[in-house]
Amino acid sequence: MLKQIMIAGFGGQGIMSMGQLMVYSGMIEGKEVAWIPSYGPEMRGGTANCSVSISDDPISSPHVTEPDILIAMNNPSLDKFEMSVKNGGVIFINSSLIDRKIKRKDVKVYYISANDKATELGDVRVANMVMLGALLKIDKLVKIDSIMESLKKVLSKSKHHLLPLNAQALEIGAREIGNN
Amino acid sequence: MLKQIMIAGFGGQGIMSMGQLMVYSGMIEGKEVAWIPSYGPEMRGGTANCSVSISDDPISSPHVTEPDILIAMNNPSLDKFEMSVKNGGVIFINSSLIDRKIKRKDVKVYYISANDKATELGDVRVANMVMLGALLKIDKLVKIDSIMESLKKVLSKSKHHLLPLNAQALEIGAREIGNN
Amino acid sequence: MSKVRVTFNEELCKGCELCKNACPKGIIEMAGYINAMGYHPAKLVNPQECVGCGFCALMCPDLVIKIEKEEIK
Amino acid sequence: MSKVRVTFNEELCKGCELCKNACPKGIIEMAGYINAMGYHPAKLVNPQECVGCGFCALMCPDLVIKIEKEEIK
Amino acid sequence: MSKVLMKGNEVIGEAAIKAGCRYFFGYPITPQSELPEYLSRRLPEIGGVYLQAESEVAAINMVYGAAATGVRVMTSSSSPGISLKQEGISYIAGSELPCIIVNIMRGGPGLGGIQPSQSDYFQATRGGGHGDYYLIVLAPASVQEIADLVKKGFDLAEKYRNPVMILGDGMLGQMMEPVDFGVETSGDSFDKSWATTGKNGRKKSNIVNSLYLKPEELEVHNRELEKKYLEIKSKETMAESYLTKDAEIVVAAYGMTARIAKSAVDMAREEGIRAGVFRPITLWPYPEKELNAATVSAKGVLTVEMSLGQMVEDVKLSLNGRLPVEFYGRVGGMVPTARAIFEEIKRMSEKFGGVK
Amino acid sequence: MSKVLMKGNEVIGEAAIKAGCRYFFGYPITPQSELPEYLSRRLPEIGGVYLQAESEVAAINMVYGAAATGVRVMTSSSSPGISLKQEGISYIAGSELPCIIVNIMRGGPGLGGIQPSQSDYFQATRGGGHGDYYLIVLAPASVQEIADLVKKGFDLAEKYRNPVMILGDGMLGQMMEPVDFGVETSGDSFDKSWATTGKNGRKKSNIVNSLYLKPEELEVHNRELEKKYLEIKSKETMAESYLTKDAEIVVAAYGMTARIAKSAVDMAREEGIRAGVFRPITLWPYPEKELNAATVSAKGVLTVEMSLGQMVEDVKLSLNGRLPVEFYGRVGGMVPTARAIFEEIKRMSEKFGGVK
Amino acid sequence: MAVVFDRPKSLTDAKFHYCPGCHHGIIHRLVAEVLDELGLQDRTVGIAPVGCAVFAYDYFDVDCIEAAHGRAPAVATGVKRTRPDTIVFSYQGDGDLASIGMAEIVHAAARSENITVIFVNNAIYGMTGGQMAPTTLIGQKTTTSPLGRKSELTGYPIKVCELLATLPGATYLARTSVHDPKNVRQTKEAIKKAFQLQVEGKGFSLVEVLSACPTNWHMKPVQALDFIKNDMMNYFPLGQFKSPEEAK
Amino acid sequence: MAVVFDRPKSLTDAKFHYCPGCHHGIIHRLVAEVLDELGLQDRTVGIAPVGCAVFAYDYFDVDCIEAAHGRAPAVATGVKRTRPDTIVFSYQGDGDLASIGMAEIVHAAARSENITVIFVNNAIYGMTGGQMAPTTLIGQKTTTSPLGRKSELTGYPIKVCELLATLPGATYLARTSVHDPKNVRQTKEAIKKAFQLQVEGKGFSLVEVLSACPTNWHMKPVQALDFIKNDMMNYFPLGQFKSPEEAK
Ligand SMILES: Cc1ncc(C[n+]2csc(CCOP(=O)(O)OP(=O)(O)O)c2C)c(N)n1
Ligand SMILES: Cc1ncc(C[n+]2csc(CCOP(=O)(O)OP(=O)(O)O)c2C)c(N)n1
Ligand code: SF4
Ligand code: SF4
Ligand code: SF4
Ligand code: SF4
Ligand code: SF4
Ligand code: SF4
Ligand SMILES: [Mg+2]
Ligand SMILES: [Mg+2]
Repeated sequence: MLKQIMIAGFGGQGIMSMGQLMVYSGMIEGKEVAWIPSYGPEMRGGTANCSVSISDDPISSPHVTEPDILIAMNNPSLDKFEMSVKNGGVIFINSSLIDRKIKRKDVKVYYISANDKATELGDVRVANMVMLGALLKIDKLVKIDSIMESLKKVLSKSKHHLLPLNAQALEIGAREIGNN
Repeated sequence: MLKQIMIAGFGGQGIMSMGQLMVYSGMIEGKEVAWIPSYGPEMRGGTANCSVSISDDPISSPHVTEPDILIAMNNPSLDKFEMSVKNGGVIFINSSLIDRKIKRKDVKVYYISANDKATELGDVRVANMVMLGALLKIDKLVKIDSIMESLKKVLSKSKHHLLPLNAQALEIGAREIGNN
Repeated sequence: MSKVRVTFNEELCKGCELCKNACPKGIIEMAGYINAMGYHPAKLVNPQECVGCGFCALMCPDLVIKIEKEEIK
Repeated sequence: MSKVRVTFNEELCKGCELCKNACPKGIIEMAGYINAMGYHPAKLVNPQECVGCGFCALMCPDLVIKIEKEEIK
Repeated sequence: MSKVLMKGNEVIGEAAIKAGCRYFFGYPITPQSELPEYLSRRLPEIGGVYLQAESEVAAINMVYGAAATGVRVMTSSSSPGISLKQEGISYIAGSELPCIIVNIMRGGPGLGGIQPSQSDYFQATRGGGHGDYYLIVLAPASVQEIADLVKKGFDLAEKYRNPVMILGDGMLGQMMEPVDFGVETSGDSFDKSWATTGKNGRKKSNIVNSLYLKPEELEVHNRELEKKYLEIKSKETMAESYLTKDAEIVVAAYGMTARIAKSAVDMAREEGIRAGVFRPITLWPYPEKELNAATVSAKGVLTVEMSLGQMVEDVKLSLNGRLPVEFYGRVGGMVPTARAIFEEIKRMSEKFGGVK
Repeated sequence: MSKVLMKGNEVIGEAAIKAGCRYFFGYPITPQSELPEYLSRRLPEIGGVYLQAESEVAAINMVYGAAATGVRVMTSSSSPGISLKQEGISYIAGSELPCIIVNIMRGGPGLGGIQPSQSDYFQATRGGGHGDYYLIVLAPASVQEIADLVKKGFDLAEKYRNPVMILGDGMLGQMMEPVDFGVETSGDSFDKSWATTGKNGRKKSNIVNSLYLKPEELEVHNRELEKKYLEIKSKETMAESYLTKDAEIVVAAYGMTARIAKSAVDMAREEGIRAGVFRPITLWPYPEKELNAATVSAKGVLTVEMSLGQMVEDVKLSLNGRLPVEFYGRVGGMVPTARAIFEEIKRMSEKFGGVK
Repeated sequence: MAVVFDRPKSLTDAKFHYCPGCHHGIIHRLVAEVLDELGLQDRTVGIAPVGCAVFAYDYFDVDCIEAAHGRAPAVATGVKRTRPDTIVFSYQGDGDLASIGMAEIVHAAARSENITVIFVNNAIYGMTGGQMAPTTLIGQKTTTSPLGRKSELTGYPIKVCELLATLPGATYLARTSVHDPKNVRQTKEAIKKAFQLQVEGKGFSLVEVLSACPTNWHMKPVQALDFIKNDMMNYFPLGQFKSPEEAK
Repeated sequence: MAVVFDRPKSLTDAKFHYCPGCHHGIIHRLVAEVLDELGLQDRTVGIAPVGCAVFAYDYFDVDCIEAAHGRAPAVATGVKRTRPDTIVFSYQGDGDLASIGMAEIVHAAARSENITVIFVNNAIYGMTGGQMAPTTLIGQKTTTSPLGRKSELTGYPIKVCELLATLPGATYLARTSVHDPKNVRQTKEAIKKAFQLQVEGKGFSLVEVLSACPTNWHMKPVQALDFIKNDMMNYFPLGQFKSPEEAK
């Protein structure tokens, strides 16, 4: 089955690496994967998004316009992509930065205060991992183990001390689902 | 009627201006005219030719490949163009520089020792006018008067003293036809 | 010393700290909050100490700073 | 003075007269006839006066000139 | 005005002047150097500017700057030089500026040769530069037509705010024929309120630009260009048909080649072969309707070019399979002879023609 | 070798290395800068040379010089930069040198935008430069295919001594997918006796040149090029057909657009519409036969491009009026959605399709 | 209270898109102030480059033309030659001017085009993400000189003012910096002199401004000031390299 | 008898196509003599320009590449970077090098490409029939400056050696002339030094040779020598502008 995920937020929120970790993990698990970044027209700062496709079969189009899952890390992202999610899809909302509820009724939604949780963990930069943890709790797209393995490959040796922090963030994210 | 003339020789023999004088004259007489130069592949020196079309009606193609008349001012020109002349056409040969007779039997030919005659007149550079005189004796393409009028326009004022010399050369050329 | 007023258009500020770095009186600080662009804007902490040198404005790349002076008759 | 022979490959000559102009002995002249390219080629008029300076050859753009010298044992 | 005898290249220059063009930026290249040389004499006489740029790249960008100020401006070159101008041409098209670009084609590819050719047809009509744009491409076949089309070219350029290319071959550029320049004109009647000449009290500044970072905006811009191109396509095609009414074999050719084709058709007619010539004058937009009209009685179309076969694609696209299309071409500076074209006509007439 | 996850742009670089390419000359431009950046790290590690040229013009001429010495060499750019290379490309083609030129297309014309586009199709396939020449144009649709085609591209370039263009869009260049580079190769098996590396005892000097001042000689050269192009046309076309066997509506698209078209076709099939995708992999030579084979059961062809309609001409030329050809395009960096294409398919199927 | 410092009127209201601490903003302001002070806004045509300053046409409230990468001097020539009464300036980065546009700047100077060039030298390609520029310092790390620029491979940085100073046509050439208030003032003076000379018809003027790109230098903006002062100014000395007093 | 002067073996037997008295022939010969004397013929790759010397590939008996107009330094770079053991020289005219090819020559010098450039400055576009070059003297009549070059319109002639001398990468720069035997000898020495430095891996070398174009100067060849001596040398002083002793 093909699953397509749209991840969107500010530049600097780790949008791109969240997507890359997912496809990396998918690949480790022998799945077909694709990742496409898209930077806003602003050259500096501004918004960014990436789309992820994970599938058991070869992927026709990796260009995601009707995602199964949306991870919205900030307000403009939700505004931009809310309506594009497939009927019956799932939206994960970073409620630390997004102050509104979604309008649609035909999708499932989870509100995760990712920034707050990450700050509690001592590093706001793992907010993306919190979201990822939440997502993987709901949809077993890839295994947490694969994510950790991917992280190990993606992070340079000198940053391996951050692995436990990331693991924690994933866990916290998963736990947050319970609060929804 | 359309008449097409090919004039060929060394660069420096006044090939181009001979052709230009003819089309200029034709234009004065209200005819349709065209002149196309062609320089050899050599950048410096080498051979040059131009083609002239004079007609009472609009000229379809001014690109002359089967001339009615050929003026060959040197050996390579004759070699190159002899066979292209139309069946029944005319060839004028500068016998001062061309040491052979033509091979074809189906064309009319006139041998004019243009360089010698011009040298006799005191300026080898009017050899082209000698040839032109000969040609116009045979084919009344344009009037001698038109040629002289054209010359007046083409030559800068400071060179108008050369007009009588040119007139003489035209005359001598015409006379040379008698010797053929 | 003439009376000066230095004002910051916080919404334009990108928090680069060039003004702060340039101020000879050390009276520019970065705010704790962030503006709409997500930056901590610069602000004056002790306006009365300002000598009106204009260094802050000269260095600001984003035209955040406006300086007014009391006209001396 | 060593014995020299200066020879001109006339068929290459373009009659530019640079050799003639350069010859300190003034012994290069242009021929009355023309070569296949239509130029009056340069030639030596008083070969015995040649000092073998090679100026003619140095200036010739068309490699017309060859210079040989008697080897001095 | 009466007729004068001039070279094609010089006529481009004089016709530009007669059309009110006072600015020329170029770089020398055979076989079109008579044009810049002519203008280097003429323009200063009438208060204009002739400037030899450091390169074709600089020249086209000077044209871009000059055109932005709303004046009539021209540049010219030959094949390799036109290749160098492609980025600039794309900018001019993208920014919707009017100007005339002359290409007097020579043999290619690479350094090639300096003899006449028509092998830049694709480059001229399909946009050798990047992005979706078209030049209006005019292909004169006589010195008189050069004069007419240069004038017309400036008007079209300003009417549509689109660069216009005059496409000729070296033979046309070097040829002398009588020419009548007609009345002088200028571009004064065209709206130039968009020109960047300083605000001079205007409230909003004028901006000449082709950058639209937001894809939504760039698409809007592209669609506007598309609309313009469609309008040009529907309104501005030009072509000449010669003896095509009853022709079984129609020769499609442009520029000088078309005139040679006429001679070939004359030969064919003498032998009783019903042949005609279709000569597109606008190469873009291609006169598709005119070609179809000129071939109603045709059994086959012979495309003749001084190339390995480029316009033949437009002929095929226009006919869309309705008629067999064959090709005859000479290249590298070789010019097809009327006789050779006649032989092709004869061959095709035997292959496709009806009983005589 | 096992699969690795990489960006398309970087894969171009690594695949070139795997194919034995050790030389790269380029100039930065979005959206392909990852490629030169990657090679600026990688090439020095393996004794190769990465050189940032002063411009695209210089870069292509460095490639010309490097290719003349018989090595595998590559350059890359995006639309405006490719326009600047046109003169150099024409020289390389005219001098018959092998090399790879990458164009990761962005929106145009002019400065345009930096988002994906396919609007340099004409430029790539019709020769944006002057003269009669063709590039072999390869259009990968996945990161894996990039790796395969870059390798294949070097071989084709050397086999035919002809420049090869890899044509992709910005999306393909930025996309990450797993890739397997396969075995390493090199160009050692190809004859390089023509290369200018110093005579080294050779009797005759080698000359790399595209100048033939005599038209007779240039024509011979052009005819030889023509022969080569005909051979490439007959032997080297590549295409993929997806569900075309029974398709009534065939979508013709290349590169990323073809993959989106596949999704659209999947949607159509779900609704019982017999649709398929024809994806040319070589854009020049255009897989004409393959297209005709893929459309035997078709009632109509829909061409989809990120342009105002360029490849659609090749589709029409290939079908020569046999089938109705329609066009759907998005431009300026906008990417057609599978749904929109699906709607077009549906519309066409209603218009042309048989009873379901 | 009288406003003694505020947005110059030759700038529009548009917010700069530049990164925090990017000096393009300072330099834009200085140019606009000069246009205000010399009263030139209404007759000025600006030529925007391809580089981070590509949107200069959105910021300067004067007629503007967006030039192709490196070709601004040619575009400026086209404008000035057809409209000699306009005041024409190009605004160019170091990649734009010293790399791809080298021929155009040299020839504009050689012809002594009566234009003013604002040359923003930040020793890097800002817009495209930090590749090496012809002015990148030896040892400086960029995305295409990942181990630092090596002179053996790519030579030494080009000193544009010194190079152009060999041309009689270059009327005024100055290199300045904006790393502190004093130098900002001097930069403004240089820019003012350049425009003044153009107004007087004196020919080609260029002001090279050493400028920070904190983003691609991977430095905090304040730290970037030190890089200018210690590293850039060491290789690129400030000063006037040509002035009309000595010219021709 | 021993041959003391004859055709160098690095030239083919082909007859030059140059006009009578054109100095290209002299300069070709000198380059060939140097290649002979340094024993480089077998490892040399020559880059021919677009200009009257376009057929250089027919005359030099070494491997040759015909470059696009002005791009010879880029082509030479491509060759040298891939085959560092070859000796690479470009042979370029003043239109080729100083006009359209300005960016390429400046950057090849800036990078200190280890190549040798023979720069034939005849103050005119020879091949295309005598148009103005960037080195055309003030007052000189050409087909595109029919009333003589005017500095107000087109600036002053560019002094290439002086311009390149501002670049640390330019190892050796010399301007010579071939208007008399003494200067012919000096030109040869300069060319020899340039190649020698390349052999030693010292980087970029260029010899600018003032050269006559009798045809487009509309002078007899002998008269053209005077034009070089009196007019050209007056504006373009001969000499060494950079040499490795002082470089870097
Ligand atoms: C012909 C062309 N080549 C390359 C590019 C890509 N490009 C855009 S900006 C830029 C360099 C910008 O650097 P610089 O001029 O130093 O300006 P900065 O961004 O540093 O201010 C490049 C290479 C382009 N747009 N067009
Ligand atoms: C791109 C391009 N532009 C222009 C030309 C035409 N062209 C050929 S040679 C030449 C100038 C030659 O002058 P120079 O370099 O001084 O050499 P010279 O003939 O004087 O030795 C020009 C402009 C060309 N072939 N290609
Ligand atoms: S005007 Fe001077 S003293 Fe006042 S805040 Fe600004 S920098 Fe500080
Ligand atoms: S210099 Fe300007 S932008 Fe930077 S912190 Fe100060 S006020 Fe804000
Ligand atoms: S070698 Fe000297 S003296 Fe002898 S002919 Fe030549 S120039 Fe005259
Ligand atoms: S220099 Fe050479 S070409 Fe000239 S006249 Fe003397 S021998 Fe002949
Ligand atoms: S990338 Fe550099 S030059 Fe560009 S806006 Fe940011 S700091 Fe300024
Ligand atoms: S035109 Fe000038 S440079 Fe060219 S061959 Fe003749 S004299 Fe020499
Ligand atoms: Mg920069
Ligand atoms: Mg020259």
